[in-house]
Amino acid sequence: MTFSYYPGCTLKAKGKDLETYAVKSAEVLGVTMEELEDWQCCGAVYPMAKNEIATKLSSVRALVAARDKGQDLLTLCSACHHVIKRVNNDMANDQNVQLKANNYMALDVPYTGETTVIHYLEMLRDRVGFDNLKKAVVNPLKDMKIAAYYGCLLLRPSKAMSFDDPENPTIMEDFIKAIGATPVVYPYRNECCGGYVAMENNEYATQKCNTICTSATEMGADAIITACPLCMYNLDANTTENNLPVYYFTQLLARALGVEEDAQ
Amino acid sequence: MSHNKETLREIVIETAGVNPRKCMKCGKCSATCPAYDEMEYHPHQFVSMVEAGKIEELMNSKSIWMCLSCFACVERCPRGVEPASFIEAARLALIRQQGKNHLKAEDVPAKLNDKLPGQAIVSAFRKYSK
Amino acid sequence: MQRIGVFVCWCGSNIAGTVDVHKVAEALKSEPGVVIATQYQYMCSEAGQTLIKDAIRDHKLTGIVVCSCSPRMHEATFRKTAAAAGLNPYMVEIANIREQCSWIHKDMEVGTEKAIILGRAAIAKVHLNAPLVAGESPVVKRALVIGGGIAGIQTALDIADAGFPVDIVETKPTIGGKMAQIDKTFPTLDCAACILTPKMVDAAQHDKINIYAYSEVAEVKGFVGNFSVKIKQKARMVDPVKCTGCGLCVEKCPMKKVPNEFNLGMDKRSAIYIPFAQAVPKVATIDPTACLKMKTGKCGLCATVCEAGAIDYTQQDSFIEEKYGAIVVATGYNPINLDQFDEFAYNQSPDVVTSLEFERLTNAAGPTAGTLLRPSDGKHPHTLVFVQCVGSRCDGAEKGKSYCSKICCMYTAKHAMLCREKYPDTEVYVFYIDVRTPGKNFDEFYRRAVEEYGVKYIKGMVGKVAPQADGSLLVQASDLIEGEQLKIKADMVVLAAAIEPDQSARPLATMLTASMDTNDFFTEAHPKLRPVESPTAGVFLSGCCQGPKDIPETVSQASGAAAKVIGLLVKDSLTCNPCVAHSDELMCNGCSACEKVCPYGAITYQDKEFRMPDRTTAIRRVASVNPAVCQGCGACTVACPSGAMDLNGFSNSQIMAEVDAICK
Amino acid sequence: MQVEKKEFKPTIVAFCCNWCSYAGADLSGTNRLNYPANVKIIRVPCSCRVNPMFVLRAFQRGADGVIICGCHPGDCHYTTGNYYARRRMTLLFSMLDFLGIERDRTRLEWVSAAEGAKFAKTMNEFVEAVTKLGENKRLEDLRCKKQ
Amino acid sequence: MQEAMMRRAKELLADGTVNRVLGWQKGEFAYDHTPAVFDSADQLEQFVYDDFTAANLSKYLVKETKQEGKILAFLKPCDTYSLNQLTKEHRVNRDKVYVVGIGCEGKADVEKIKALGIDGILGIKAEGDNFVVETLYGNQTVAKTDVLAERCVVCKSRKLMTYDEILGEDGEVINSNRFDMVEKLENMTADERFAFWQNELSRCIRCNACRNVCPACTCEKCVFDNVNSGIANTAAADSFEEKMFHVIRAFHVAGRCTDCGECSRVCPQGIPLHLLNRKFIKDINELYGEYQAGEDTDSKGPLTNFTYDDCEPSIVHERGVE
Repeated sequence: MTFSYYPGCTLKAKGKDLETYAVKSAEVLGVTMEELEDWQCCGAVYPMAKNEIATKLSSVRALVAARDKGQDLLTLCSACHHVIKRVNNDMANDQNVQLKANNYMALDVPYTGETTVIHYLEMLRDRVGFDNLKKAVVNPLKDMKIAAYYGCLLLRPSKAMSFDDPENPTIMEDFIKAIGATPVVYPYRNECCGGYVAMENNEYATQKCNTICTSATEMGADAIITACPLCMYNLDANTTENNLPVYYFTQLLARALGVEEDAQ
Repeated sequence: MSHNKETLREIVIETAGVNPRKCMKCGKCSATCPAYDEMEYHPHQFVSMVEAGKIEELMNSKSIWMCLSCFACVERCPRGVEPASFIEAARLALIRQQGKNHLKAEDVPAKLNDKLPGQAIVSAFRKYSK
Repeated sequence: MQRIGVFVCWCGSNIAGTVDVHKVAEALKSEPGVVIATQYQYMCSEAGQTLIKDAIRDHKLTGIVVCSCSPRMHEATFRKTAAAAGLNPYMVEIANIREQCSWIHKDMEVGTEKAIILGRAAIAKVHLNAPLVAGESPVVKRALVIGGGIAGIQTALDIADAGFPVDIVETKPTIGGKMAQIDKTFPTLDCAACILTPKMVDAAQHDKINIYAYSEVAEVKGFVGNFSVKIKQKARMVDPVKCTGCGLCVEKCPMKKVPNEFNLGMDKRSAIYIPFAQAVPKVATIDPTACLKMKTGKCGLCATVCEAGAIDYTQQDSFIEEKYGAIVVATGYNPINLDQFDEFAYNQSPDVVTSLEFERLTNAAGPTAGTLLRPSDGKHPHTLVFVQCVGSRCDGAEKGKSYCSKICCMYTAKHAMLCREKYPDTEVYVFYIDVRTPGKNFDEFYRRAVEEYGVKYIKGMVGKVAPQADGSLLVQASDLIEGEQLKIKADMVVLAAAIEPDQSARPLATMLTASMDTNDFFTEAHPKLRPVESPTAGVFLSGCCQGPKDIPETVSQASGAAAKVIGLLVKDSLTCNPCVAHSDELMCNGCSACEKVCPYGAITYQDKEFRMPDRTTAIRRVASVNPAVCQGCGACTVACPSGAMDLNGFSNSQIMAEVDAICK
Repeated sequence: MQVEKKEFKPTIVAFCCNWCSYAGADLSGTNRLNYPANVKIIRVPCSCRVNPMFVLRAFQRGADGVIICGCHPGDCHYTTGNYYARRRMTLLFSMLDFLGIERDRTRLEWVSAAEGAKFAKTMNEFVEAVTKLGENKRLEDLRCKKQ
Repeated sequence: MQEAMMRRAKELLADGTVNRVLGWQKGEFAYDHTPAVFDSADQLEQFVYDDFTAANLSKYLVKETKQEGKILAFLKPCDTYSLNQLTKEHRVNRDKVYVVGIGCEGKADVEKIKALGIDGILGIKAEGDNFVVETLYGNQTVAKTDVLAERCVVCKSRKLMTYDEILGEDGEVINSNRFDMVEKLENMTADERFAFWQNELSRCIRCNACRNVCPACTCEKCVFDNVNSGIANTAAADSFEEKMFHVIRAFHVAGRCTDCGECSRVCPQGIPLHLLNRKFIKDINELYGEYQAGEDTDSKGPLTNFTYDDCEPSIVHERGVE
């Protein structure tokens, strides 16, 4: 199984761990992640305005590159996944965006949203299969009670993301079960961590994260996992009550597959 | 550059790409909004104010910097109205003007810390500046 | 050549004021075929009609043209006049020289000229008229009611009381429908069972009513007055004649872990079951998906204990064929599935319930014997939050229903009020977008909930329900009046889920060729004037299958539908409108274009053998119109490229003759 | 030789459905609302009964304008007839336009039984528009090329 | 190709799959191949197929499928659209046809060849982008683009819509510019359009060839031949039919016409009749959504269908040029 892989800026810097564990684990699972050449930053937020084209072009470039390689485009960071997936929807459905982007980029073959954008978690669920993942686990994390933190970007808007039930998702819980741990369901797993507003207003993020971590703690969790470097930052650095250890889901994946050490 | 009230309203509606008249004023967006308490105008008011043409007020409100773009209002709106799209459109109507950037490059170093991921800086820039 | 008489009416001065009636009569006298043209002050009067009758006899007229007021006014009168004189009533044409001539033109010359042209057009048409005989089709004096809820029961009782036999087909093992699950009814707070169950018994004991419970309509053929219906009786594995409903089998059945659908899965029943104590028919049914004997072959306890020997594990589905003159659809509704609205945590907490579930939780025959207890821990709830419009009024969000479900405002007021009445220690919130209470004593009822019972109505919506570690539900909502975002710690949340037509409705509509709207509600023949009839003749609508309704409205419609059915069944035969389409088989291509545009399903096809001009025979597919079903709109005549399809009374050649006369 | 120019009075054929528009026409009479006498109404059960052949026939026989009136969409006595009529007439009118026939010679209007005033107004407008166009020559001439 | 088709036809006759073969045989000239039914291997020696073979055979199946036994029909992509439409309208019993779909790269228009001054035509062969025309005076090579039939130049599809087997290569649906001419007319003024059509239609001699060849015109009795229809051409006194024939014909096939182009191909006066049909197709596509008659055998045609929010006829005023 080979995918075109879009890492995104943060995964090459502060969010490096998210990637290293992912790549290592993928190897174990027989998945090859071919990093796109010359990818550009996706912009981290999806430009909602109907009249924004330029800010969508870096995503289109990545999508075209994957199409030209005949591969599905694998993402890892929630924000990149959100942006690229939604731009891809626009390229498939919004004639205005489609026309302008194609005109601007002057491609040999116009791009109309042919590429499948798939998140690492979706790849585990739909391509590898959680059952197969379970079989590959050598070090089941039996004693861990893990709260999955989805955040906003993977789930919403569900019409565009079609990732999971936006209000009652199960993919990360199923993942947690597959690596041998116990999932803890709590109501704030899909509520915002404070996002980029933390730049200006740390307290605001703190308030959000405290609610999240308190809820997870009360429900009996002893760790939180996430797929987003910004969520990681807020949950880790901006939480003041009921702090829980926060992991990238890929780190625990690597741990369960017995390659955590190798990745370092 | 300034537009008259009606033009501004049209620009915002066009930028948002959603129809404020679809709103049935149920208030579910405001019920759902995690930033509600930080806002002066709340998501449902964004919709009715856009419809009423009160764009200047929205542009001058701190609410536009408080929206987290978490899409909870978009997801849960029973009418497909997308209040977040109006908030974004009002914000753009402001920062697309000369010198109206909310976040300036020179302010950034002070906000950095060793854990802050690049994603936060890029996101904030995209949301707050043009 | 026709012998045509022309009769020009003065209508006092109404026509004669601006139309020179003498000149009109004179001019029309010279039209081909016209043997007499005359005028009279009031053609519709006794004397005027006598004049026409005499002329028909004296001049051996084969067709008449009356130049008078609108045919909408007196066409029927003059047709009767013609018939009385022995002329086929469809040999009468009216030239409308009052509403469409004398009343709109002031100039005598202009009016007269136009009246002459209109007269000519009518003469041209009558030349091509053919005597039409209204066909008759016999009426089978038996009605079928599909659905045994309150709508179906009421319709059946009314029809049966008028003396006509009625069959009720109900898919569930018992009749009663949703009303049987409801605790109390608004705005009077009568106990639903107290008013429903006597009706169920009446239906069961009525000598004109026959109930096919646990049955489905499998096939419908025929048309108004003469439907032929195949009914599938699903195998109960219990002989309904022998079963006494003693319930011993239910008691002894070892498989007691089946979710009880009557209580919406909130408790368990056994594999052999009687849905509820007042079930009609009170006969046990074996659930083959749960029964150990059916699944493993081992058990058979019920057969052992049944003294009546009613248990029969070998029973098969059986089919009954019956003829009916009329069919009433009363398939009812269901609350929608709430999977797409899990911000309300319906799938995440047992303490988030639908309103129908709440009915069961407050019903004495329900899973908690009528004491309001939280499903999760059986504790008494103190704070309850009701959320209205869950899945209703959604448009543009690709989920839910675009319509208002109509009944939720009132039942929510009822629930909230009863809650406060029975448990004064509770705090009850209702989140609403609008409170809609059009109905007798409805708004008063809602106000009572607020004013007397202290139910806290909050204008706003719930955005999220978060189940907490301590078992409570944190309800995050907006209060639009106060301009606040509220966080209420509740013990239970009750969702007023939108209602939708039962899933059996669509396939049934196909079988009946009855039309439906995009929401799968049956369409009425006319939204204002024929609200209990389907556009398909002989098919009537009762209850929520036509649109959301409360009980009083459902019962009114049920009785309305019954009255329409009775009106049909008292006739021995139906006189058909003879102005219907007919297909010239020699020209028909069998292409189905006409069938596709017919709103009544009046056109069918058959392969027929024809002698060809070259003396060979050929099998051809040709259309035929059922004159009892056709309403004469003519859509088919234009869809037909070969011109094989034509319309009696408005034929292609007749209309073109009128065109020619006008444009001459 | 100088011929005195006579005022042109177009011949107009109006097809009206029995249930709405014909009743609307009656109502405009009942209310004494004027419209030109050149309009002659042909009663049909439903607008869907109007065959494009009838329209063409009228033109061929010398009509200068043809108008079809039916129940408003959603109000058809036969529930769906006017929807078919709408498609058929749209295509027919478009074709006549394509052949170079003046657009204002054809019209379809929804007139309910209560809209007597609308009926009169529609007819007045239509007659005015057709009068402006003058005699209908083109359909007559379509196959006869002037030398 | 011809050999392969003949061989296959013989095989299918021999193994009893079919008892007749619908194909083409030589007409008076080398380029006018006429449809023919063959019922033996011997007869099949007369079978022809080359780049002049243009006739759409589907219409013949209306009659042929009423006969005993199954018939083999060689159908080009165009023809398969017609067959599907006829199947949908129950005019053809599809079960009684064995369709051998044949790939098509476009047919030559003999008039265009003649216009290049080529005479004494004996045959034709495609070679790459050219046709080699055999003549009494030797071979002549002409560019395909110069002599392709008009309908092939704007071919909408080379994909076979229905078949039991394929000889040659199946093609693809083409995003063609077939509406260009219609659009050009739409953009003319009404006067120009009128002049255009008057010029074209005045040449009509009412030979009925267009109707007789049209695979959508399969009425048991055409309204124009039916004395009771009120519009039949009974006497010269009634010029109605003369004037309106083409409009009514186009309307009768609207939503059913597959745009096979046979009407224009057979018109002895060279009237571009297909433009009338294509105008309806274009209108239908634009107003009611893309619809291609003959693409399937069960969808509802646009004129036997509607939506609640269809446009009003006044849209004619809003579009195009006055």
